Amino acid sequence: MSNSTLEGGAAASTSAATPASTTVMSMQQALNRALDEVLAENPRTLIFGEDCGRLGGVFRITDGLQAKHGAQRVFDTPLAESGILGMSVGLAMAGFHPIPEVQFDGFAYPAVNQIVCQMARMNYRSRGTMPMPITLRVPSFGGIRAPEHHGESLEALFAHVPGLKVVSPSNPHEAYHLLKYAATRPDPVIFMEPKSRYWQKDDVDLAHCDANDDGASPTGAKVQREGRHLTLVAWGAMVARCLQVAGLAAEDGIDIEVLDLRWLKPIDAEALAASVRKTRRAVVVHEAPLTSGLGAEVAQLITQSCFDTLKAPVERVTGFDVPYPSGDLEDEYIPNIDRILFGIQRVLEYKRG
Amino acid sequence: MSNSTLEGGAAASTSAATPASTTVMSMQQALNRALDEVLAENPRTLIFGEDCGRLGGVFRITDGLQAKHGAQRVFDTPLAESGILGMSVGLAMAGFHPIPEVQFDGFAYPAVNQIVCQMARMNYRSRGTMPMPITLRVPSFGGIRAPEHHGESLEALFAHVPGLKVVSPSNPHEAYHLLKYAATRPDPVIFMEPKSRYWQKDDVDLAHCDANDDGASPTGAKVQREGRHLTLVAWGAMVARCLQVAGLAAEDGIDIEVLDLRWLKPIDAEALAASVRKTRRAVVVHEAPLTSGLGAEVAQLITQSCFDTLKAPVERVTGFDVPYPSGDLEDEYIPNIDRILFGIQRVLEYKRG
Amino acid sequence: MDTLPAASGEAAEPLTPAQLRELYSLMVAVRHLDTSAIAWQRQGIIPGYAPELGQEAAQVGSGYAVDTTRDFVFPTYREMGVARTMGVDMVAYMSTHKATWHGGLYDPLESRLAPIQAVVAGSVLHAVGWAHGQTLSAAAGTTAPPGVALTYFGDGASSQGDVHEALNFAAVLKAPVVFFVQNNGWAISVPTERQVAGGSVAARAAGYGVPALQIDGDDVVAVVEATRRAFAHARAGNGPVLIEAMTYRRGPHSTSDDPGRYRSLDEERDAAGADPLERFRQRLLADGIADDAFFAEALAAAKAEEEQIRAGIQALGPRPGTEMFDLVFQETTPALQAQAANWREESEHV
Amino acid sequence: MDTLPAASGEAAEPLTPAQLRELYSLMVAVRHLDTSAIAWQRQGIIPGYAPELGQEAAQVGSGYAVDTTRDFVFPTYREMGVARTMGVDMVAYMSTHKATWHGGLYDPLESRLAPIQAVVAGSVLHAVGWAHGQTLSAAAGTTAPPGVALTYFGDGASSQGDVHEALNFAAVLKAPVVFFVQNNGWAISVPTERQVAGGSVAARAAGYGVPALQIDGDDVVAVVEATRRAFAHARAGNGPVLIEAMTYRRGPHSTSDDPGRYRSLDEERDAAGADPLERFRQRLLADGIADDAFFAEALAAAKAEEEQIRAGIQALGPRPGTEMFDLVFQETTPALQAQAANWREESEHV
Ligand SMILES: Cc1ncc(C[n+]2csc(CCOP(=O)(O)OP(=O)(O)O)c2C)c(N)n1
Ligand SMILES: Cc1ncc(C[n+]2csc(CCOP(=O)(O)OP(=O)(O)O)c2C)c(N)n1
Ligand SMILES: [Mg+2]
Ligand SMILES: [Mg+2]
Repeated sequence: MSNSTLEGGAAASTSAATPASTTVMSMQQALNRALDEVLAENPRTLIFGEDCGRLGGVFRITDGLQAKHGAQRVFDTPLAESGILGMSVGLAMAGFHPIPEVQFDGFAYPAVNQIVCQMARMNYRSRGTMPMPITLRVPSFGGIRAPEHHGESLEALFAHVPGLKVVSPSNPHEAYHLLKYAATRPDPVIFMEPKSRYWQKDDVDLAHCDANDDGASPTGAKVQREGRHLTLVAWGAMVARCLQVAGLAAEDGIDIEVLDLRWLKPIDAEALAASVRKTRRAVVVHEAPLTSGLGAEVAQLITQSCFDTLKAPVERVTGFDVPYPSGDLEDEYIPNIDRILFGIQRVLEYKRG
Repeated sequence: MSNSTLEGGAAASTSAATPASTTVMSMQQALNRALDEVLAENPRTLIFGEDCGRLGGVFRITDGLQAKHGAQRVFDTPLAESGILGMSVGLAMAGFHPIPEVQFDGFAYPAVNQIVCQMARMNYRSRGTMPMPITLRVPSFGGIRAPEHHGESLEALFAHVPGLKVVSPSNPHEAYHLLKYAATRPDPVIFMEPKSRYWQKDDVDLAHCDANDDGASPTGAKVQREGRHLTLVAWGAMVARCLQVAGLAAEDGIDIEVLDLRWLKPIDAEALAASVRKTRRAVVVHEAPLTSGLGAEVAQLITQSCFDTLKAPVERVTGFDVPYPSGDLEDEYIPNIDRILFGIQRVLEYKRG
Repeated sequence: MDTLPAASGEAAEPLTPAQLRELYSLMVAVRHLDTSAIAWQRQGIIPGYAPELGQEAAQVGSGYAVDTTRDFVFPTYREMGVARTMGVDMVAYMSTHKATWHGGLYDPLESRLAPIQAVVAGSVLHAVGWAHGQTLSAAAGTTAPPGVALTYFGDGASSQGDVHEALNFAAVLKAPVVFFVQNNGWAISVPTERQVAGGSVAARAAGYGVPALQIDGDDVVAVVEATRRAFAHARAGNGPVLIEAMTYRRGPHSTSDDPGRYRSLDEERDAAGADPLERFRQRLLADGIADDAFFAEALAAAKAEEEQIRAGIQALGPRPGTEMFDLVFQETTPALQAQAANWREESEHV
Repeated sequence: MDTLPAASGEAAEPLTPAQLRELYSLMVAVRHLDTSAIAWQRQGIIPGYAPELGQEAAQVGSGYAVDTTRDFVFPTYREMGVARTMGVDMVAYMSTHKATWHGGLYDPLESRLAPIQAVVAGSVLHAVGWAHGQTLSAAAGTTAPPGVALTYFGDGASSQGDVHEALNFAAVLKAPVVFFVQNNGWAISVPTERQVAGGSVAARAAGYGVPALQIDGDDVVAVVEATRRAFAHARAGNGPVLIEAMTYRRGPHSTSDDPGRYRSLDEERDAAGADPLERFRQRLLADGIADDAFFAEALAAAKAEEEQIRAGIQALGPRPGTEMFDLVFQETTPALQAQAANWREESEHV
């Protein structure tokens, strides 16, 4: 049996009869498998970063890949993130598809210049003659009592940068399909892995990315639980938490829809509109600080499309405008079940005037 | 006579009788004067960066300051932005108040690691024992047909970073007062100078930062033109453009309020609410790309506080989600008068259902 | 300084008289186009330009060593002379200074010249990545013999962390990269002695186990020879080489710069030394390789060429605004398409 | 390698027997606390730890040269031995590993130790800025004689661009900085030979005109002497010095690392060499400076100390959540106050 029930219910769209192609894996295993397959399928793909080779990465996402695919295709670099990204740009100019890793979210900052000014812009600058098929893996978000700079949420920064696409999986199934998809795109994709979910096991249907949707690409958002009273919008590790909240709310007769945004750029505005047109209430949840976070964009997209039917302003339940705190305080910082329930309550009880 | 009429009307709050302390200056002169005074008043202040010394900066903002205050206090650094910001952090740890410059917006990216992980966080990390009174000047935004990376808008990035404050002046008067204020704060402030406005002259009241408001600090937003029908929210170079638009709209009997946000972090949510509670319609204008731009935050703040009286969803008229283009296309990219008027029209004509 | 093993084979062969004359013609063409571009800016034909006056020997000499069938070049914003030497379409190249398109309109893949780069030190790491790609392809049997990456940067750029990371990556990976530093004495207003601690960028290479040459960058023959040696070394699988070409920025940093604020005309004259073009002319004359008729012919050709390029630049219209949207991605997005549609409606009125 | 002029004066004086015994006591205290911290992690007292097993000589020896009345030290995440040597409150120091507060609870100004730093190479530039501040203050007559900044980083960190920028800035500014590299052979799983091109971080210094020493980092006396020489040089206004202390990370990178995946026990034994603590013990014995009774006493003191620190750590409660908000700025903001109020209501229910 899968772990997903522990997290408050399986995804709505995968809750049908389990197909034969389904297997239980952790997200770490799903990502590792996706990379293994991508390496096998495309000889131009390369994996590199700090400790990605022999060690298999500090989270073991690249475990065994060097042994299997060779030290030319899976290798360690010196400890310099700008170097890793700058080198990725050069390899892409030479026709390769680099899949670099920065070891932790907070260590993407030294590479921001190469990411923003080079990787995101080379296709444009070169007028489409030098595409940048780079899949940048970033173990992201908090929740593991790690040292400073190991629990950051950079999606708002990345989503604001023209030329980047940004995606974050919420469970092993999404992780497998989204990474396989991202790593075959001709454009740069920032792949934000929720590190607190790496070891959670769940069903992965290797053959179908979306149930009842054979051969479709994992683009756009995905309803992970259907509901009628309110839409919770989340991504990464917050999806599982929102599913938990929805489970609890259901006990009180509140029927919550959980929309897994998946793609943080481009955002699936249609899916947001479709869900909230139905529920007429929305709360967006993220770990990143409130101000200028991606929740503002999501809220504004919803407001734009659903203004006339919205029953209350979209609520944001997010991290605070404070540096990500040390382990002892991280449960105070990351949106917890209580705070999400308070947000839901504010929306449900909103009265005009 | 001041130039401000060319830009569609003087600021509402400074349009009263001109006090004796008022003089006409360009923004470049106002900034230069503010720096000169700050250096004279506080011996712990230091100015440095690329070409800040003898040359006086590529925009001459630091012109003459080295000659006057000495090469110990106003000096050139080697060409490395991470170095400039990292050094600023160390100088602040030693009790100085650095006022570094990065030469252009796009060259702040190499310093993002030092800005986000160090400058913004040292006060927190050190539990308040090592304040970071650093005033980082960043010539910002587009509009001058400059080379690539010389026309970027980084406010959404900075405003999202806990521990930073962010401000942008819209005219010489604001430039003088906001810089003098920022450069006396004990916290890090990113000071975004609208380079397309450097050479525009206008009235500066050196003695009063806000009219009828003796001795007040230039915190919060400021109504630069009062109006009843709709609020235009802008900052930096877009304020002058919005004043122009308001002037044009007035000819059609549309009475537009122009709110100069000034502080992009913290945002003056009260001023937004007060203005839109009155006008019940809002358009936010910025040069930065749309997605995850600061306009989303502004729109969401307005929606939160004015949901029950808003007549239409807040509109955003912004740059597109494309890399800042070359000179020939920049008028297509930066919100122009037409596009702002279209945005206003959409709001005015909005019909529910 | 010269820590590179002596050259042998092709790389050691002296330049023929025809090649020497070709180098001169290239230098004249570059000089003429460069000084003309400043005039264009004054006349309002282009909004700005970064002249390379005085750096013709360094640029033509190094560009001359490139094999455009397999090598790849990573310029900054000041390598007009390199581009011209490599045979890049100069209208397409100059279009970046007309503010037509950031990076220029030439096809980088065809011309083997990466798009023009405004971030100081920005492309140095790209060269390392591209070069390591050649190593990987060669190992996989895809390409042989491998191409070499030639990356340019200035004395000022040498202060950037990316240069250090690039040198270290290249040396660890033994990547076929030639780091070509034009030490022209200035980074806008900051002279080398307050920029480059220790005084020499070439001296940095030893710390990475990378061979380096510090050369007279105003001697075009010396530049060709050094660059050929470096290419041969890198192509043979021996890893990167750094060349520091000592030269002088005789003009302003760019058309909006005013060098009078930070250096006097006397200082300029003393530090600049002899004009590299005139030096080369004297040498060709003395060696009997070219005569005044040849020089006159070269100048006339340069003038004709400049006129053509100017006409091309003047004829260049703005790019269609749709390119802003169409060239962001290989696979566009619904949000971007919506924005493009909105733009067409409001700005194109279609 | 030693390109630093010979020491004279105080810096050249040999260590007294009492000082040698003090160094030994410090090393034992550090060794015992370090190995205990790993045990604490296994017992669930702290969530993680980065041991410095094998680096005691490098850390104690360098920290011993610091004058805490005027110098300032910029650590990474692995300088527990430096902190202990400087007399930093070790409960406050260890609190960062208890996940109480990022950077630790000690007062950096009082202890002269900057907060613990997790960004590799992050604080190297801070040292340069702080040191340049000393130069400025000395010139202004505010402080004399000036303090020296001592900044630590690893072989892995040496690859970061910030280290290059720091060396260049320090050398251009002649800032009183001692760059102390602990080359412990590894950056997590990557050995020095695939990290540091050319093989030596000390060799990089020459490229900046910076004197450097490569020393046996496992010989505590050599480390003290080298660091004192470097301090004297910097303090005298001669600019920065780089010391590369060759040592070995005998343990895992951190308590969540598994070195068995990238090095064998045999390799470890061969490369690690003799244990620096045991080496020093033998030397003190051979020189008749200490005896077994002294060693036993030192160990007993270390054990007592560890027990106190452990008790302190176990007694350490979480910080009040309000500190999240209160310590962001010197001057708080309305938005932050509103968030704090919201947090109190929803999480504290007040
Ligand atoms: C990262 C970055 N910072 C700052 C600038 C602004 N800038 C443009 S050119 C220049 C000086 C460059 O000097 P150098 O590398 O010696 O090259 P040169 O201009 O002499 O050819 C500066 C500071 C830039 N383009 N990129
Ligand atoms: C900028 C940055 N990138 C990556 C990391 C992750 N990381 C932590 S320690 C480490 C290895 C550091 O090696 P070294 O500098 O030799 O120091 P040591 O751990 O050996 O003391 C890495 C990669 C980091 N902390 N900071
Ligand atoms: Mg130069
Ligand atoms: Mg190490």
